[in-house]
Amino acid sequence: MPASAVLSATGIVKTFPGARALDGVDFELRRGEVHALLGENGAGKSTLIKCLTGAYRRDGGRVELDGAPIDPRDPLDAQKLGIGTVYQEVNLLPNLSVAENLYLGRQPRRFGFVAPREMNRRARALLSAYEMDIDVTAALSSYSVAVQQVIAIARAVDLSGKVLILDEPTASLDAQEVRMLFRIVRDLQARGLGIVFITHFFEQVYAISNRITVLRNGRLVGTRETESLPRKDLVTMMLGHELHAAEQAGETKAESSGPVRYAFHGLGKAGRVKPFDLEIRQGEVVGMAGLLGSGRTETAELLFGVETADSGTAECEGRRLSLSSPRAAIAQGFGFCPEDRKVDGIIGDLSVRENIALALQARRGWMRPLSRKEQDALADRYIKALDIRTTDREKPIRLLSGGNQQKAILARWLATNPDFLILDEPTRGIDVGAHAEIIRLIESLCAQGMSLLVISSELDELVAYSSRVIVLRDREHVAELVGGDVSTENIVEAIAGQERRRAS
Amino acid sequence: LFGSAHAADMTVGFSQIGSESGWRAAETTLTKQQAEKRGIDLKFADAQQKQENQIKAVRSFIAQGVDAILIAPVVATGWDEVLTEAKDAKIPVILLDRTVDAPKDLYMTAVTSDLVHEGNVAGKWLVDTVAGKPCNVVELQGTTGSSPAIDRKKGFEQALKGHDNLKIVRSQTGDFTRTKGKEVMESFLKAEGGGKNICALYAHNDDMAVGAIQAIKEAGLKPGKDILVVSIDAVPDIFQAMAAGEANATVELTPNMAGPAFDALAAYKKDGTMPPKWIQTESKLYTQKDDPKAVYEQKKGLGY
Amino acid sequence: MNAKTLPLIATLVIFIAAFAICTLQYPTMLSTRVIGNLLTDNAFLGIAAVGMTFVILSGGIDLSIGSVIAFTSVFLAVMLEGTSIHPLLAFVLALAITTAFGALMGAIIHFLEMPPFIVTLAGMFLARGMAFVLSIDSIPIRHPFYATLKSAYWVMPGGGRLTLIGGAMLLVFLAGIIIAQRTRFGTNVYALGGGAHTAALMGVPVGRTTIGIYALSGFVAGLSGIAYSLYTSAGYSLATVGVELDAIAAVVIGGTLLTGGAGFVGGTLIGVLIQGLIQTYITFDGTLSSWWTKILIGGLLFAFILLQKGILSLSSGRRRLTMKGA
Amino acid sequence: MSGAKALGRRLLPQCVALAAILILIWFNFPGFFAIEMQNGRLYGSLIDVMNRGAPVALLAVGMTLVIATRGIDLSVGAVMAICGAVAAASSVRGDPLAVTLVMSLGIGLLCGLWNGVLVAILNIQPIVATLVLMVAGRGIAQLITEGAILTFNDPGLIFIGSGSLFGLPMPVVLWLVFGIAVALIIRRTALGLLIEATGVNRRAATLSGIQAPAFLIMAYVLSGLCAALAGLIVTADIRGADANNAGLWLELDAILAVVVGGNSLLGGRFSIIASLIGAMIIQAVNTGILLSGFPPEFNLIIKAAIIVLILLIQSPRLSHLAAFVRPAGPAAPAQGKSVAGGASAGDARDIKKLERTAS
Ligand SMILES: Nc1ncnc2c1ncn2[C@@H]1O[C@H](COP(=O)(O)OP(=O)(O)OP(=O)(O)O)[C@@H](O)[C@H]1O
Ligand SMILES: Nc1ncnc2c1ncn2[C@@H]1O[C@H](COP(=O)(O)OP(=O)(O)OP(=O)(O)O)[C@@H](O)[C@H]1O
Ligand SMILES: [Mg+2]
Ligand SMILES: [Mg+2]
Repeated sequence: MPASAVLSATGIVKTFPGARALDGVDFELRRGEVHALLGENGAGKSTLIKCLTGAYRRDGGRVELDGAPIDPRDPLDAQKLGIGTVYQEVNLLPNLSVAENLYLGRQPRRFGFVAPREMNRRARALLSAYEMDIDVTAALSSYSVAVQQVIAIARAVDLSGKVLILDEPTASLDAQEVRMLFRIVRDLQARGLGIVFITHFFEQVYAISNRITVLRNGRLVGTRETESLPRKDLVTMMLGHELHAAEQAGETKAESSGPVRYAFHGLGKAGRVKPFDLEIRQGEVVGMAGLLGSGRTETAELLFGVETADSGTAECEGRRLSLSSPRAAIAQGFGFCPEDRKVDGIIGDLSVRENIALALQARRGWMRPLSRKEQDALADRYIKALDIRTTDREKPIRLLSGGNQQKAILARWLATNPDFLILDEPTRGIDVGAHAEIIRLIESLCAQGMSLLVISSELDELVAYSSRVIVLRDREHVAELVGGDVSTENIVEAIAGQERRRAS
Repeated sequence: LFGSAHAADMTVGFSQIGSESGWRAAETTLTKQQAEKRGIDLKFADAQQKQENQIKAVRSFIAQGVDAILIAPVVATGWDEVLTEAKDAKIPVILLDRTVDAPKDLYMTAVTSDLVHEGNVAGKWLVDTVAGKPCNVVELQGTTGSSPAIDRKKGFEQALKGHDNLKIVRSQTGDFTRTKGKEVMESFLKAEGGGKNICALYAHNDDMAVGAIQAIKEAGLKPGKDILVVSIDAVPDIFQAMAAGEANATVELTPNMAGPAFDALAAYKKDGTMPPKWIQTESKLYTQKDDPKAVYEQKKGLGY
Repeated sequence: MNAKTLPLIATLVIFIAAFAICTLQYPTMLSTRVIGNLLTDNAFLGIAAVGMTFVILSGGIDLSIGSVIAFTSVFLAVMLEGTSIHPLLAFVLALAITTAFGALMGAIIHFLEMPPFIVTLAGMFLARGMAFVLSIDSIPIRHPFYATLKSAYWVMPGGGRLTLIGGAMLLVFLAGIIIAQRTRFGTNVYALGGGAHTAALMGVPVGRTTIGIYALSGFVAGLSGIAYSLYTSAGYSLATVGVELDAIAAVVIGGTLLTGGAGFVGGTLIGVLIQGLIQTYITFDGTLSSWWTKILIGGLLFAFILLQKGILSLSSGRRRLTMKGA
Repeated sequence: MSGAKALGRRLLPQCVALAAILILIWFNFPGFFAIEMQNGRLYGSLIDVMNRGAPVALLAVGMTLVIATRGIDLSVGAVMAICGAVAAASSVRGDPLAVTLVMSLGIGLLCGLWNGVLVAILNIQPIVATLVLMVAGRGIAQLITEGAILTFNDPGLIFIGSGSLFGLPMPVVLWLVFGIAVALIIRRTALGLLIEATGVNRRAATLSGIQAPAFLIMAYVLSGLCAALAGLIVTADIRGADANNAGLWLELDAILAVVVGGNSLLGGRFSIIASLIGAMIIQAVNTGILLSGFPPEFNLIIKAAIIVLILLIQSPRLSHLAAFVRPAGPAAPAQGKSVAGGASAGDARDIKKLERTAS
């Protein structure tokens, strides 16, 4: 029914040098619907919305808004047309204040000059709808990724007169924030906006969307009503085949019987993480759960020497370890896959091959270069093993889709063959197929004797592979669930604690 | 804090252009020596080749209430205002080395050589030396836009006027430096048939000439014979070249400008004698005949 | 208190402390005369540094300003001595040229995606080259209007003068502060400095802003050229060599990050004054040789940067502690 | 092999630009390519270009590495002056040549170390950090020479400036050997990769276990060493240390050479060979201007115009446009009724936008 279509695209083509990212894709968004856009990593979802909003110029095809053809030349054009967008990586300006980010380009003015007080007032009002009471004059960079994500959403929602596009908005949000986001989305939906929603979380797809469009390798697979599309069929649509054995939750859970390999006593840093004790056994997966800002990333950074602890000791099989820098930690066989891949992970201009070889090369030192052949072999092995979608291994990594970048960084650490690997949100932005892939990988890694510490906001996932789960609240390790106690309910309970208080 | 050993009865501010050449360094050294000899407390300010810094320095001298100010102006224009301020503060100003484009009542006197005249002397020497034979001259200019470059070019061209046997075939800037003098000379030699078409080189200062001499030698020619070399300044190194027969003539620009200036100042302080508005220093021509070796020995300790 | 204003405050504290130390050594330094000189003598640098601040805030750099100042002064001198047009008209013409010149560089930077460093380096060669072509001689400006403008000063108590150009510099700074803090253009400049790609995705008109920034810098350099020509009553094609580096140093000492996105126009004023102070101190001392002057300027520059870093890291340490308490 | 082919493709624009400039000069000055043997050394304008370009070429080697780390070194000109002065002073004092060389190069290393420490350890922004030495360095050099030109007669030292080896002037031999050696070392070890990683994303590089400060310092130290060599050459060339003018503004030429060589000022990917060609392009322009016989007032305008032209030719934007005119490869916009005519140009632009801002 074209009458109710607010945004429709037909035959969208987008070619990058060496790769056709979109090949004649049709897409229709109706008024008052939540339309999920799904597909594997690198299927072309982000590229499609960038073409719709003018961030990329499309090579072919037609876009109509309310029946009239449009051709936004840049995101500003799209904004003016009433299309608000949250792009995949948080795309806000770290140096500007929260309020300035929210009102960039449309600051309230008095006598022709920006009125900061009015702007800040409005910003506070806007954010209060998201239950966020923060200092809007502080620089955006002083907030965590999650807070930034909420701000980005708030901005896009405020901008969207007709269409709201959300590219993986929930990747760094926890359950509570997701619920809040959904409440807002339903609100907008009721007001007749069309909403495009990209995610890799199936629960969320089924919780909120009305229709689903699936892309695969830059081609349209089809559009279905959500109700009439069982999960299994959806997976098949996305992957092009059925997903085997992926759902089998961790019955293979490693028995935490191996000897204690690493022991941390009273490790902590004033203002960051309260001192904590932690023991890691050989071949076990320790999960770490907590709300946003509860200090999980900080704990990981302490362990890896990114931040130096001001109290406590670290031991490996009785030996004292010095964790003064990442390099020192790596020398002890540590590895760390950071949460913010754009800032802490990828070396954007370097090729996929170089990114994968980097940590191994750094450990070997500059005098003992990996030969080109070794690097090629390494890259090829992991591109295959982790199914990294790239035209070739020499492509600059920044041109890869988000999920594929994540896999490449994982590959970087696997290549060093670490004894102890810390993964901070390893499955963020990764599609179902790869997700299953990575979980299987984690399991096989610890079967080979590697120890893992996995931080994740996906409790189900944690439950699936962790033999123990540490729960953090307010920068403090508050609980440790072992063996049979590891369950979603128990974790939620521990996180909530007695007073069900959120991070201030 | 720094009480001078001499009972300094006078404080004089000296705004120097900078230290862009050996000649300039010698001028600074001599000025300091002269001041010390007379028991004058000299406040020295180096302007790093910038007029604005010179103006700033003069203003601070006025603010400090010095007894007199010496300026070696980097450029002729733009001094009216600050000189007026000095005049209002009743501080006599003496210009060294170059004059300025300002009303004459704004400064007491100027101790300078005549830049145009220097070029003229060099030109005359060349005219006399070639004595009517046809001669292609190449010219190494000073820094484009600087007043010595403009005036020395003008004076030299004046001297050549009417002598059609002399022709300036190439003229490029060598920025007053040895390196550029050498580089530009190399290109002159290439451009003029390996140097066969060049009969004389005129350089706006000795440093460029010294560089050019090396270039000529490396091209397999004999400077001083195959190509005549005349330049200006009379720094020690050119006398060494002259002693070796590699340079022919130089026109002296004395670095001792402060001596006459201090003398004039002393006379004025004593009984109010006003010196003449222009104390011209001599532009002496040195040639092979003047025993360059001896001149070198005598000049070498002066901080060039 | 805002974390963003910290560098600014650090710089101010350092300036006041430095001035106090100088005054202790040379009591005459604390006079309105010295303060008036500080403003007048650094007026052209200060004015140009305002434009440089915007450029650097946006993550760019403008190496052409010294040459543009020289060009403007030569242009004015040639116009005023060679034709009979009124200085005000000449000012307008000069500003139009320099603004267009800046805009052109901005357009090249944006549309041809060339690095600002190189584009403005070429601009630097070009502007000075054009000045040479206009005249290699220095030309005095004797127009009576100049005399009128120069006699317009306010004698402060104590005999110091607040001259027209000194006042003009303060006005330009005021305007710069307002543009940076209170206009959408200003925020867009900061946005570009935070990341051009992100800014584009957020709907900042990158092209328009980039061209605007360099046009502004050109305009301000033109203004600075006018101030310089008033200052010296002359046009000289070799003037103000290397002023761009002084301006960059002033901007950085003023607490602006060269990577863009953080800093204040007001800080630049203090940066300029600090540089002026160093110069004044050296002349008051008057015992330094040419080389020691250079070494001392470099050393003091280093000391200021180090001090600033020290103050910043100290106070950020304290901030972290207070966060823990909260 | 593919590596060599990739290198060839990378260097193509620079080679084309160099050839174009040389041919342009040749039109103006027919004797330009003439080379003859004279006093056992090659002699001709082309040799002059290589000889006079030596300082900038050497500086460009170090500058390339510094720029690859996303830094910049403004102090190289001043370091040249210092090292030249040290060499001259030591030679005048009568030290043996080896001592002179070691002292001069050692001081260059120290200067680089100073810059490196400021940038890597004290985290001072590179432009300002090196500005300090740029300002003070010339003063230090003059302190050594006391403002005068310090002349010397040590034939060994002079040989470095105007001697010749295998018929080539010594400076040419030096920059060729040194430049190629550094390029080889960088590419045969992992240095290149690690430096590039540090330049693109220092934080991520540190998290991967790279000692970013060490590599930063190394880059500046190498730059100091290059400046010392360049300083030796210019000093030896005129048989005297001219503290005030040696290397004056040469830092800008060196940066220009790096950029003309197609390296990004934003750090990351670099090619030393390309920078060397860039240096030759710049020197060819300079020599061409000198040979042209134009009055010196026009020097700067000509130089500016040619630089803009070269960069325009290299501009990725224009080359993408060119690719559009002559469509080739798999990316050719074939089927589909293209909406916007210049779609492919826009496409190039998107990518460039991303490239420019990826940080
Ligand atoms: N600028 C670019 N240049 C070249 N190729 C690109 C560019 N941007 C994206 N691609 C390629 O286009 C394909 C689609 O990428 P896109 O970002 O749209 O994937 P996605 O569906 O959003 O994946 P994810 O779920 O991982 O975010 C990928 O193969 C990617 O490598
Ligand atoms: N809701 C919030 N309001 C204000 N500040 C917050 C909030 N959430 C997090 N922060 C800040 O973000 C910073 C980073 O927290 P951190 O990344 O350690 O949390 P985390 O447990 O790793 O959570 P996640 O990885 O899910 O973001 C903390 O310093 C905290 O002050
Ligand atoms: Mg995506
Ligand atoms: Mg985290």
